[in-house]
Amino acid sequence: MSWIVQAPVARAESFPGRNVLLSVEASDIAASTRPGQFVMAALQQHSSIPSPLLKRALAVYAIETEEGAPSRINLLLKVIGEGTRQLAQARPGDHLALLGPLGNGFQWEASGGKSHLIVAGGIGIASVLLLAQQLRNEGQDVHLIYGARSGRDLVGLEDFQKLDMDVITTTEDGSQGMHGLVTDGLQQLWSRIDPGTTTLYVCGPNPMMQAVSRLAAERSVSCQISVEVKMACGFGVCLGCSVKTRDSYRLACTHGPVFDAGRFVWEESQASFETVRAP
Amino acid sequence: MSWIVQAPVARAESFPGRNVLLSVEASDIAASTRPGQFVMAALQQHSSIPSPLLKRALAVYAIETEEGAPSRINLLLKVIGEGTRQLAQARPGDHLALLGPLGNGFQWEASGGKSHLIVAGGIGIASVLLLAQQLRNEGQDVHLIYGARSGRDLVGLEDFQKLDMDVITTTEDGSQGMHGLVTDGLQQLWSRIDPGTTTLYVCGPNPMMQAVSRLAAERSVSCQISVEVKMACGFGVCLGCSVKTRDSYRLACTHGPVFDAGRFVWEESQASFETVRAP
Amino acid sequence: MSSKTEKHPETGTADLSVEVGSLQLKNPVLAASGTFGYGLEFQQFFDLDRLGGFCTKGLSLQPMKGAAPGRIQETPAGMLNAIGLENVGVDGFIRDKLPLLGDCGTHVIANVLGKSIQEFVTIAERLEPYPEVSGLELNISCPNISEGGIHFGHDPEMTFQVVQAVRGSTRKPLWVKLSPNVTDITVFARACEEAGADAISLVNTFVGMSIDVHKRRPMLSNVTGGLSGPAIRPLAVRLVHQTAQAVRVPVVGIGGISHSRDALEFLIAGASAIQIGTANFYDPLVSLKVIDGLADYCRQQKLPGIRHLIGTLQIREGQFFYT
Amino acid sequence: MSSKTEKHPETGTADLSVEVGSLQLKNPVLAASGTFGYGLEFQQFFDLDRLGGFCTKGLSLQPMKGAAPGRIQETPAGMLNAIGLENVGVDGFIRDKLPLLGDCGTHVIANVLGKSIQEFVTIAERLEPYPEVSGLELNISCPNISEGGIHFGHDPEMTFQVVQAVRGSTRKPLWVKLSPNVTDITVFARACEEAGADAISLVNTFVGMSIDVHKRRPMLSNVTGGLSGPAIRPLAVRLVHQTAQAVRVPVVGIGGISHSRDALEFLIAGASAIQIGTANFYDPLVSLKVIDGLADYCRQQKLPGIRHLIGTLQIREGQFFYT
Ligand SMILES: Cc1cc2nc3c(=O)[nH]c(=O)nc-3n(C[C@H](O)[C@H](O)[C@H](O)COP(=O)(O)OP(=O)(O)OC[C@H]3O[C@@H](n4cnc5c(N)ncnc54)[C@H](O)[C@@H]3O)c2cc1C
Ligand SMILES: Cc1cc2nc3c(=O)[nH]c(=O)nc-3n(C[C@H](O)[C@H](O)[C@H](O)COP(=O)(O)OP(=O)(O)OC[C@H]3O[C@@H](n4cnc5c(N)ncnc54)[C@H](O)[C@@H]3O)c2cc1C
Ligand SMILES: Cc1cc2nc3c(=O)[nH]c(=O)nc-3n(C[C@H](O)[C@H](O)[C@H](O)COP(=O)(O)O)c2cc1C
Ligand SMILES: Cc1cc2nc3c(=O)[nH]c(=O)nc-3n(C[C@H](O)[C@H](O)[C@H](O)COP(=O)(O)O)c2cc1C
Ligand code: FES
Ligand code: FES
Repeated sequence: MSWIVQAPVARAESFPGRNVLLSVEASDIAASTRPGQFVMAALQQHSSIPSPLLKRALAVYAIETEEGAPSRINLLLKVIGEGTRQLAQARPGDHLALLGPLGNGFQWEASGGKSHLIVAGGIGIASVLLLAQQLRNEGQDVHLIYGARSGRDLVGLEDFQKLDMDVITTTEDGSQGMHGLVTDGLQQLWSRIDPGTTTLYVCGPNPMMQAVSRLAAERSVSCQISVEVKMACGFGVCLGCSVKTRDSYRLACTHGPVFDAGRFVWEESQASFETVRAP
Repeated sequence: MSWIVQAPVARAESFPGRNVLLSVEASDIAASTRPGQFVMAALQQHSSIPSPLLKRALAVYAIETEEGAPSRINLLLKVIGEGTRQLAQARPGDHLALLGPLGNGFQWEASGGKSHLIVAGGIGIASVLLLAQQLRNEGQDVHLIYGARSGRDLVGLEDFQKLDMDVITTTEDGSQGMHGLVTDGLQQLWSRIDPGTTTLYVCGPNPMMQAVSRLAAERSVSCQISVEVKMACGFGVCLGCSVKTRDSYRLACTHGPVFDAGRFVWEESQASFETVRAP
Repeated sequence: MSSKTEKHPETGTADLSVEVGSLQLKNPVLAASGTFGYGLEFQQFFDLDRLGGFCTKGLSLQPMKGAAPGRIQETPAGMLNAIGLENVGVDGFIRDKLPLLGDCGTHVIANVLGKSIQEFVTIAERLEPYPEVSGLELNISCPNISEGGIHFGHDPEMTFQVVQAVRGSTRKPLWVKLSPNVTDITVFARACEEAGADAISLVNTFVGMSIDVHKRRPMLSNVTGGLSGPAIRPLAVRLVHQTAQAVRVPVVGIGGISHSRDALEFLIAGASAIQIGTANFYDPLVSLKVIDGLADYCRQQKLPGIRHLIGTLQIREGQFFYT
Repeated sequence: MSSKTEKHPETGTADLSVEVGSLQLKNPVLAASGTFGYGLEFQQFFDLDRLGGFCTKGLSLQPMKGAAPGRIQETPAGMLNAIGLENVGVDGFIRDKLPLLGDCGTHVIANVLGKSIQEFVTIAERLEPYPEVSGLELNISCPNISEGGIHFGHDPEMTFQVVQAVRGSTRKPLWVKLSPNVTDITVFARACEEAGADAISLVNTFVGMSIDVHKRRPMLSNVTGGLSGPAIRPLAVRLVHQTAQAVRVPVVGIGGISHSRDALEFLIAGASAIQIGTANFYDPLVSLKVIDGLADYCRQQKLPGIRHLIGTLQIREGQFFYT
């Protein structure tokens, strides 16, 4: 069940690296979102035809509560093109047209004795905070490896540090944490993990997700990826967001956005999302 | 000579009747605008394709000076459709994309002994303040007949009252001034005017301008009308804004927007502007 | 048709009912094929009985897996798509979707697509026993598959043959959806009429293309795709008007409708009903808003019923026309 | 061509020059006919020598007063126009406009329109003696007049005849501007090529229509008009690509360009140069921005010159194509 809401913007914060956090009043969505799910969002405009025409998919980054009840969702976005530029203009008092929650989120076993490795690149971080929070609530063992171009791009880092979990950061310019890519950070933990009890959850640029998937496959570590695909509707009717899995074409919006990395066919899925992120 | 400027909005005021006044920093335009001229305006947007696509024509309502030099222009607009709704969203700090000044304004003789009758209906008032100010500066005899649906729609009235001139207001609901139409107000002065030395300057809805033109023609009073026409460019290249005069088709943007009422062919000009104002 | 027709007093005062041939619609607003799934996906948002009807995703004889990823691209006030007609197939539809729709209270129009005349006929025959399917809409105009589709839609003789063949094998109302990518649409509309079509649906999408300038590759895996959305509305209104002048069968207007004002343009131009496509993606409630807007218009204009609006465009003498 | 070519160091480092047949352009950006007046109107905004060239408003043999008022209507991301080819006539142009343009430092392409083959020929002959006119662009595609125009543009044989006749009466580069409102554009492009055209310009506007729903009347006095602007870009890119595959003469791409990215799409699709139309209305400086953007792109992509980009679209094997 998804909700269609005109959600008032309660707060808008800008961060370095063209990142923006929007907190919007949407209690129905806030109450029903699972980790890894997303919304379709647009800034409510005054023209009869929205420009850009289509909403944009955004992960639910965090959920705020009021008097104990979920009341607001947080969206964390990076300005890339038309859609995100438009959304980044949102000010308190403006409204977002929202549809959500959408998609299937991450999957994990509530039982203990497992190790959870979250790997995020850049704005991919937006898809994994709810997961980390939930896992920590369950008292599970969670590690985050978070990479970005530079230290100032590591938006949201404190939200994870707050969870009292193991966090490794990597930056391409070496300005914070390890100098290198998330895969370098992963290598650091790699020898210590038990393939049988570890799960990887990955969200970020495709080359990064592909590299991590490959590492996981080599050691048969279970691995879930959250992919970014161009979407027109977000709820399974346009059939525009298909990706290739070993089974067949799958819709990223309803079957995904989280897929089993081992069944994902990168080569044939590329065209769907290679232009979503700016080069 | 027209200027292309990105003009910062200095002030935005809302008035009853969906009227908005925008004060924008545009010293080049402010310094060179004559009464009756206009600008093409759009709210600077963050998308690469503006929506609506085309700018809208707006009269220069007033000119503000800073340390004696013209610095800002005032635009007075009524929200009708997409374009004006967009412009009405402008807030201080936003920018308007402006092109102007454009068109030929009103014409009058600087010599004394003449009587000037300005007739404005609704937002037509936006085109005639500069004229009234200029005529009063020259010490000439100026009368304004200003009609609207209701008293609260008589936006800008004080700006004329300040000029120490004769002002007659008419409202359709009788809530302020005379109960009736501007033509009723005009009748009140009509017996007293000298056709040989009087000029009418008219701006407002077409039925009103047509009615006033007819009265003027009956007594051979010189009459200038400022017409509203759909415009794509505003500077004479699209050829989209033509109206019919006795001479031939004429472009409202470069030959107008002010035309000699006696030479204007209403019937054939209708299609150009009958949908500009909401019904 | 359901008994729920009278449920909505806010539109109840205006008579929005129209006829498309023998089919009575409670209002002229349908959802367009390929933008409304099999109807089920929208039941979470509103009761389908609000609609005049909806068209299913195009059904082929066999299920189709569709085009490779890279299927959509946004464009100014529009979008390109090359879905490649992914669908569950006519049997899958009958088996898995139709039962779930149940008595949904509105007309279900099955949009169908064959690779040959025989396939079109077979699909029509499979659907014939199901009263839940109110009518067929032949898609002879899809620009995104190499066989069938547009091959029929760009040849008047083929158009005639396929329509005639299906006409002979179904008693359901038969609509034919035309391609706008032709020099003279009226030739095709007349071929459909002569072959026994009950209505002409137009337009399908316009062929377009978008290029990734960094990679120098087409944005769509299929290279070209169909353009839809508000951008094409003026083109569609013109084709609907031209066609309504040329044939006696009703025309169903489609293309860029996202507001009651847009729908009114099509009705005034001569459409007996309209379909909403792309707007369902960015505003799933758009159909309801359009229906309410039509009712408001009727009241404001004191129209006894929306049907009185159809084809009422006034053209002054001496005005140019389709030169 | 002027000596001012080297004046702009910001674009100077990237080689933007292209060739359209025998015509050398300093950059591939021209202003499109009907959107740039006779060039004079833009001199207040910038030096015309910045442009690769511009096309004049369509010139007829006699001056034309154009269509009745009600000539334009905005649409989503586009506009309809039915100007009816108001223009000063070829003699008026030569007498009143050409002298004012002087040595404007860029190519002036005279867009011409005749009601008959003979008129086309006569106009070409009148322009022949003037070296300030770099080339002719035959408008056989205007949807807004009842004689001439689109009558030629919708009949390949007529297209061939008019191009051949003008070819015989001018030594200037001869471009032909095609109507996109046809089923197969390549038939017309090949007819032009065979008749001796030096380049194909496309697209002209798409026929569309808009209705005032309160008055139930067409928004345009001409009823229908031509759709232009960003809305049509995907359609134009596709037609340019298809045409560039079909003929050997260069193609000049037109339709909805308002950004360097848009221009790049056309160049990659196979256009040797591009024209900007409607965008001149809402942003008179758009051409300069596009030129600067092309230079930036060349630098970023380390292209030795923009000409190396033309027709470099990569299509993977197995991808569908113009089905
Ligand atoms: C499930 C899911 C969750 C997501 N969650 C988030 C999130 O939480 N936060 C977030 O920031 N994003 C998220 N995204 C991505 C987001 O939805 C946007 O797709 C993305 O940010 C880009 O959209 P845009 O409108 O900004 O750019 P677009 O306008 O779509 O443009 C994309 C890029 O293409 C370029 N481009 C345009 N035309 C051309 C051309 N002709 N040639 C070459 N390049 C061109 C643009 O300049 C830009 O760089 C998510 C996506 C999905 C599917
Ligand atoms: C020289 C000049 C000076 C001007 N000065 C001023 C000024 O100072 N202040 C001012 O406020 N205005 C002024 N105007 C008018 C202004 O330029 C706008 O044209 C006008 O306000 C309407 O523009 P819009 O974008 O708001 O409405 P638009 O979006 O252009 O719509 C116009 C109307 O048409 C309706 N409409 C849209 N589609 C349809 C359809 N299919 N059927 C029926 N109706 C439809 C809309 O709902 C609306 O009511 C001036 C015009 C000119 C030419
Ligand atoms: C993603 C998508 C898929 C479509 N699939 C079909 C289809 O299967 N069969 C069909 O006849 N039309 C199909 N269409 C065309 C629409 O039904 C409609 O004719 C077209 O989009 C124009 O209307 P619009 O501008 O309102 O979208 C599809 C359109 C889109 C955007
Ligand atoms: C108002 C207007 C007038 C036009 N007049 C002409 C003309 O006289 N001759 C011609 O060949 N094309 C004419 N065109 C077509 C343009 O040159 C161009 O082909 C078309 O507008 C598509 O480009 P665009 O989308 O960039 O505007 C005109 C276009 C517009 C909008
Ligand atoms: S985005 Fe429409 S089906 Fe997935
Ligand atoms: S508005 Fe373009 S010529 Fe007047």
